[in-house]
Amino acid sequence: MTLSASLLWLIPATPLAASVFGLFAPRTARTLPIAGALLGLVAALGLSVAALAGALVDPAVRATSDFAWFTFGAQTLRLGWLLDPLAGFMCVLVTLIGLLVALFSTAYLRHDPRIGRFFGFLSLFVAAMLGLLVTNSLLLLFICWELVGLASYLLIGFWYERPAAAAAAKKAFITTRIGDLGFLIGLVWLHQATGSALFHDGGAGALDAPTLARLSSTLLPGGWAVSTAIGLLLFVGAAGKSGQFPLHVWLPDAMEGPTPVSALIHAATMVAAGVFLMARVFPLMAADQGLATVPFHALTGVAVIGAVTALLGAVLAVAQNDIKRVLAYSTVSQLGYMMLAIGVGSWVAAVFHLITHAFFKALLFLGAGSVIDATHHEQDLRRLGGLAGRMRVTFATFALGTGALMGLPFVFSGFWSKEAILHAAEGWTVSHLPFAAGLVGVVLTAFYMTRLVLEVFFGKARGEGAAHAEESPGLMRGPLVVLAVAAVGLGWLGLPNWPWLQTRLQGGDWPVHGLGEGFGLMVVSTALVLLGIGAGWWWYGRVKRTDARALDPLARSWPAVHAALAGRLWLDELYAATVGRAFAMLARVAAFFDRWVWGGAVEAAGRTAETVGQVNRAVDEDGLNAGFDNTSEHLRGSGRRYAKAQTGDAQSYLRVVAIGLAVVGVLLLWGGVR
Amino acid sequence: MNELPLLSLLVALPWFGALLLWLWPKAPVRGLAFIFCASTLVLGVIAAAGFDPTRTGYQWTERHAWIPSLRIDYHLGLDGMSLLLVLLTGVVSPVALATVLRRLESPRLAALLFLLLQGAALGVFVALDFFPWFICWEFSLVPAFFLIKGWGGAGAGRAAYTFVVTTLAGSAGLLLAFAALYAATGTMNFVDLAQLQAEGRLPGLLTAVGAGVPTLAFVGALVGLAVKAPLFPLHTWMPATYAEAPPGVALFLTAVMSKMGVYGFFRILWVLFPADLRVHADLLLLLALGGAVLGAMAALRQTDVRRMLAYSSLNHVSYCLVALFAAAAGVKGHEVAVEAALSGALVQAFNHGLSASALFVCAAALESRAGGSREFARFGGVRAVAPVLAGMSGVALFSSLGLPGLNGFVGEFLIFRGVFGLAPWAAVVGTVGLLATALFLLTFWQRVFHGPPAGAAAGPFPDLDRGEIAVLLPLCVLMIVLGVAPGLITPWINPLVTGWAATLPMP
Amino acid sequence: MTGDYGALGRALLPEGVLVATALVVILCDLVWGRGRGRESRVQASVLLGLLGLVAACVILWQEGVLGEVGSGALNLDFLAVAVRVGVVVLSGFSLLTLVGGNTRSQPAEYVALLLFATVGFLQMAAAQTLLLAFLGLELASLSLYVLAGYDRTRPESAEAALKYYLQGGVSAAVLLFGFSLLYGLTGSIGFREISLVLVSNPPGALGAVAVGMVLVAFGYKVAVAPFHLWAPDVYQGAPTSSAALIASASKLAGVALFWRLLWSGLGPTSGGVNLSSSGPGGWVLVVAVMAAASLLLGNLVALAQRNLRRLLAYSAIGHAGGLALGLLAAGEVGPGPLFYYAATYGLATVGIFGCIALTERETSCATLEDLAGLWRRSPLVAACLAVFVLSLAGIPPLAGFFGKFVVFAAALRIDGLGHPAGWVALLAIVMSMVSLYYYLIVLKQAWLVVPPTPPRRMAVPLVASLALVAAAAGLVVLGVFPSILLGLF
Amino acid sequence: MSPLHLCLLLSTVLFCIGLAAVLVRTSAILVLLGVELMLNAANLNFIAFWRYGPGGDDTGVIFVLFSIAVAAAEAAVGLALVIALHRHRRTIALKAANQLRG
Repeated sequence: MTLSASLLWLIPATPLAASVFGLFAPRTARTLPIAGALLGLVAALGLSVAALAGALVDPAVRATSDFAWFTFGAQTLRLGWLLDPLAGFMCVLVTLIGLLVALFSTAYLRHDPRIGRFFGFLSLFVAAMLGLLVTNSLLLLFICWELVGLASYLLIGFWYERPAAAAAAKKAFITTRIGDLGFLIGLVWLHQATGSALFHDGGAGALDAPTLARLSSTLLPGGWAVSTAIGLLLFVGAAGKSGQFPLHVWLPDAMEGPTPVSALIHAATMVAAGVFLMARVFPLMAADQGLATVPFHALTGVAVIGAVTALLGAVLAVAQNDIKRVLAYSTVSQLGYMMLAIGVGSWVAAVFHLITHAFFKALLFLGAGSVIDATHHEQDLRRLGGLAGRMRVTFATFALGTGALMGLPFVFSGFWSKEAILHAAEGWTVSHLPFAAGLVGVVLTAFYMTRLVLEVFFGKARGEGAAHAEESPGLMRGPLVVLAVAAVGLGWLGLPNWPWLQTRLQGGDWPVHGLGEGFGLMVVSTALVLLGIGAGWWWYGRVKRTDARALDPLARSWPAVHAALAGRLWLDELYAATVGRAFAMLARVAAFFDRWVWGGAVEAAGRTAETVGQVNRAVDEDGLNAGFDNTSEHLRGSGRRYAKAQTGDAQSYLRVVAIGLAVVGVLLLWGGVR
Repeated sequence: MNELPLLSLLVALPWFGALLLWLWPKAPVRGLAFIFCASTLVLGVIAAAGFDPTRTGYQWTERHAWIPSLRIDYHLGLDGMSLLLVLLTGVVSPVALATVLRRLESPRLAALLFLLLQGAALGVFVALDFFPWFICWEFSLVPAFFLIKGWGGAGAGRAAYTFVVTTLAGSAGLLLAFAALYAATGTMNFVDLAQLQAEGRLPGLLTAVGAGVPTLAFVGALVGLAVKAPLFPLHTWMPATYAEAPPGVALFLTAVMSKMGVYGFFRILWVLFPADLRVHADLLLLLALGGAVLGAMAALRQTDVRRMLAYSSLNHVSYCLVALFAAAAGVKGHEVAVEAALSGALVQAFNHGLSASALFVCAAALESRAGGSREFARFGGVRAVAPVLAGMSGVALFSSLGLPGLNGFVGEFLIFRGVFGLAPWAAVVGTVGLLATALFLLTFWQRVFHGPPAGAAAGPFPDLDRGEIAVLLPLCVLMIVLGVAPGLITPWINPLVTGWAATLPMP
Repeated sequence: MTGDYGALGRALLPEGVLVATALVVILCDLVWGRGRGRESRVQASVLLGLLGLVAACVILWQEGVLGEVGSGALNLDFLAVAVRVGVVVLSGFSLLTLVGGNTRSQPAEYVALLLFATVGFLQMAAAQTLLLAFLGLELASLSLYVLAGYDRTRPESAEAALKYYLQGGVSAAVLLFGFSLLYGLTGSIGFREISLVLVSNPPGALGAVAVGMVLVAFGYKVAVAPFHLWAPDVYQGAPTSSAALIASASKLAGVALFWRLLWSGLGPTSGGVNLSSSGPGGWVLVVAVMAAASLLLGNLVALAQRNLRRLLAYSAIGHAGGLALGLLAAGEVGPGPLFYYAATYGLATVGIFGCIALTERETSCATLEDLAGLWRRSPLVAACLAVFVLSLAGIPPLAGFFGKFVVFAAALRIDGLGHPAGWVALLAIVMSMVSLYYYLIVLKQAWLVVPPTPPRRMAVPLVASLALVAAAAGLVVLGVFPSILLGLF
Repeated sequence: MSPLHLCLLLSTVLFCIGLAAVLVRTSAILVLLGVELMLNAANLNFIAFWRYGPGGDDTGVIFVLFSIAVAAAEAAVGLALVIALHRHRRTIALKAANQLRG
């Protein structure tokens, strides 16, 4: 069974209907909204699978179905639906993960009185994301894009009584909106330049070849192609949603939402939207590559930002103590990898990694959720520990997810998708710095994930919650297991010598390599992963933390280092004094930048706005209004002064008359009466 | 055309209601007032049903000689823009009236004044001769003044004076402009003047009166309209007035009366002075942008709900004007952008009316539960105790900040689409305003609705009652419906906008 | 002097009726009123006076336009008839304020004097020779002096009358001297003949002096700055109905007289409507200066007033500037706008004085604060007051708005800003905005301010309330359908 | 100097004397007299112009007759008002009439 393009709207419509149902259901009803949401997701999953099946019949064919939205002046604004393998795969991904997260949530939020509301928002989130995936119009994409933002705002701030949650929700919305403004400008520019809001429109759409040729050959005053400018503007939007440097600041804070929401945001919906957008408009991004004179391509910018983000996220993840924050920075880093892949020209690799990452990151977050739930909302990894024995399923699945995220060779999905990215970066002719950044990131990833696993699951329980933790209920374990299977197995869909997924996504041929061609790289990256694991084990594995208050080895400051020197091996101290301090410094500087410079920049922008507002208010209230009052008062004052001149003396009146007569006579004589 | 004097009825019925209230002391005030107030919506819908959207020009016209010696006519007519604003008035007026009369012990005088105000606003939207138009324009101030002064807050006296005097000072400019036009052409009929302008004779006739007269007339009309709209920096009467007026009146001021200014910009400046508008477009664009950006920035600093909403209104109305001025400077080859900008301005005018109304109703609800206090600091965690209020203000708020799917986005998209094609820098600067809007609206939302219940919300804080829901629900539904299907209203203005874009003298 | 005495008699029939009525009023009071209460004497006198005025009005209406009669001494053209009707109506309203107002002694003489003054106004409206103009002016003035000082109990009344009289006397003497010079220069006293001579023989310095003297009298009569000084004192000191008469009918008649004198008599010395071609000079410039001074001074000083009547007086000075502007414009577009302005202004002013008269029956009505809570005391009076004040303020759709509008438009129409009138029109528009401030203060007191002590309801006689409503309705109707008056010209 | 000029000179002087009296004398009666002087200066003009001027008929004389009557009436009214002032203020100095002002 396949789904025709004209029925694609059903995919987002089913969760949307569930959402409306959930939001308007009586406050007291708990099961109805949940059932509605699950039903909607199952239906959407079925429809998505059907759509994917249809798309895979002939991956090179794009099915579109357009409709008129409204008419302004003489122009009709047309929107539409589009089905290709990219959309199909993404739909299945989103609905599947959405369904698993929803199942997990039924258990995770079982005590929350507003659980019905939660499922309403969740359905809205998924619906908006699905709409974004299957649209054939940048405008409709933008609309869904903003609705994704709204839903994430509502979900991050779900526990709105907590000021931190409310603030985090606002921060997420505002930061992503900064990017959205770039998107909006790019959108109107594209519409202005092409006259169409559609991607594919029989040659007239924005992504059709004739249009692209025109866009890339129209040069702006600076020597850039119009397509470069529009592409970069769209990338600003994508950077906001996908947490790219320097707009990544909202992502870690978004942890204030319920943990299933974090899983959804970090895996399938919110942050995936930016990468998906870049993949969708990739022809536009790449359109200027043909012009050798242009000094700076749109994709170059994407690659640079992606590399910086990949590295930064990984570095920052090292210094975090909140289990969810480590994962959050890890997401930032992985999204950087995806952008890096797009920047170096391999959007297929990016989407491949997006898909695998979605599963293992959802797995990790839900695993973290399971831990948090079991330990009565304990998120500080210094106060966890020793859970491996108590939560066997959670530990096992979490470990599999960790392996996938690190990219342990051959078995785990993350290995293959990361290999694809690194392979593409290696072949990029412009610069090798992104490739190098990617390699460093691999080490760091392995390092911080090792630390995380060691701190959370090994050693002894260092807090009340961890000491009495029990395995989570079945409704939570089930999704974990399903996700773990996917985290391991999905990589096999895109092996270098059997690139099934790549071929389908590309909609055409994909170069098939023997395993041997990239073998050198695989060896290197495996070595790097092992290096990271080793380093992690070196710091955290050898001597298990026993006290929650004990200083983190990496954050040790000077006196601590001296004290350690006195009683430890010289080699240990050397490591601590050089690599350890450098790491700590790096992490601290990065944290400082994150906290003060970029957070500060946001803060400063707010302050500036406030100052301007203050000045404006001062001008309003003390300047213009006072001016009005002063003028009135001045007028009245002059009136009063004049009124005083009317003394009431009859004779002075007569004198005025005489003077008046004289003046009138003089005026007349001067003018000369004719 | 139809024999039924629909437009006369439209204007006269609220006034008749006021008369009835005055003459009939024992009248059931609320019922009577609402019937006559709602007549606008009924007649507006009838007019819309009989409106042929494919034709340009005016429909439902009525023209009778009024003062033959001065060639002044009683001339009413409806085009798409008028229709849009009449419908807006029809929707908003009952909302405003309900808010005004809420919890009022002796509602008679207030209802009477409000009906007068409503009729005057309608007159402005349908009159096609300057004389009746100006009568309604000015007359609207009288009931507004008394409503603000009589039922407003502590500082209402000063606010009402500032409002009336500033607006009247602006009206002097309008009067001057039309005195000059009349001196030059011997007519004050909008249609006739537009005809003269279309034939290219108007500037010559004006210059014949005196060298500086064309500029004088343009500046006069500009100032008069700019105060009403308001255009930065002539907005300074606004924050205090919106803050001190009774909520229902502030609602009507921002939803309908500010649209009188926007309407005037289109009906008068755009049609009669396109050349002057083009010459000064850059400066005006800068001012409008100033309103959009600084308005939002200023709103960020406010701690008073209604002052914040006032600046928010400045921000939104300024976008209409940004679009208008950008379109005025349009160049050949950008007709689509001009159409987008103009459509956007009109759609935005309508949508802002809806969302601003809803926000003011919510502000009124908050105020009434906090003993009249409007400070953010007096609230906190309202969402927990009054979820319905929170939900509905959420819809209005997100509509106001231009969330797609709600009505506010459509106008903003069209405006940015148009302005970007005509003056890209303005669009880029304008986005700062969008960002600041989101920032202050969410800040307001966070401080008042989120967090643990505090301030007034810590005490007994009832959720919306049935009356308030009945007022807000239609607005919320309209916001969603028009966000999803803006095609419900755009067909009315399309021929108009296309015509404007086609006749614009573009170099 | 030969002429059609029949026509002359018919032309003067209204005057005759009024004089006869005056005599009847006095006689009736002597015979019938002896021993009766003041109230009934007042009512009888007012009733009789009103009957006379109505009769005069009917006669005027029926006679219609008679053209020139008495060998050109009187010109009963359209304007004259309109002004005469207007004057009679305004006198009637002034008379009616007596009903509501404080009853004073010897009402019959008061009514008779008022009727005599009206006769003077009627003459002024039609006079076309210097002699009749002077006589009409003096007849009216002498009656008004007495009316202003009629209240013997209040020293302010006497003082106001004396000031009014002194300035009037000096102005009359100056006017007469100017007339004598005109007579000497042209050898005739008919406006038209004077005009003919002036066209062929441009007057020299002596002519300038003569014109200047005429302007002084004009300034006095219409209260244009700098000859306005009497006005605030008289408005404040004179009995209410006298002040009403002085502010309304007297002004209308004066405007009509000086329109005729200045344009059809001294038109050649105007300096031309088009200054750009003939250079500056002539009385048009002087009147423009006077108008500007009036507008500025009247409106600004009014801002500072706390006394209601003085506020009205200064606002009247501001309006006199508008009237002077209308006078200038009348050379180009005819007297229609001027007449409309003067008549509707008069109606609104009479109305306000009517409200004042009703209010001061029970409490004093001197300062603005005395109006506090009028809305509660009598909604009807407060509503009518709002109409009158808003009309003066020029708020559409009331007649005052349209009066300003036509005058300003006409002034701009002369030559745009190429003519001083254009600039004065600009100033007038600005000043009309300033004026709003104090007009709104009046309304604020009446409508919004809550008085310290709870007010009692005011008893309003039926006749007075009818008169008020009629005046207010007139302003609304004339504002909405200005063609009723403007269409006549 | 022709008789007309002499007459005009005389009348101008009279007018000026009258005006001066009006402007400087403090007694209300004397101010009234000044006004009368001014009126009569104008009357003198009429007579002079009638006698020596270009006019052909008797209008000048007629005018004077009327104006004398008017002047008389004016004087009467004026005196009455002065008496009224005296009744309230016990003085006929014009300075006494200065209660209304502002």
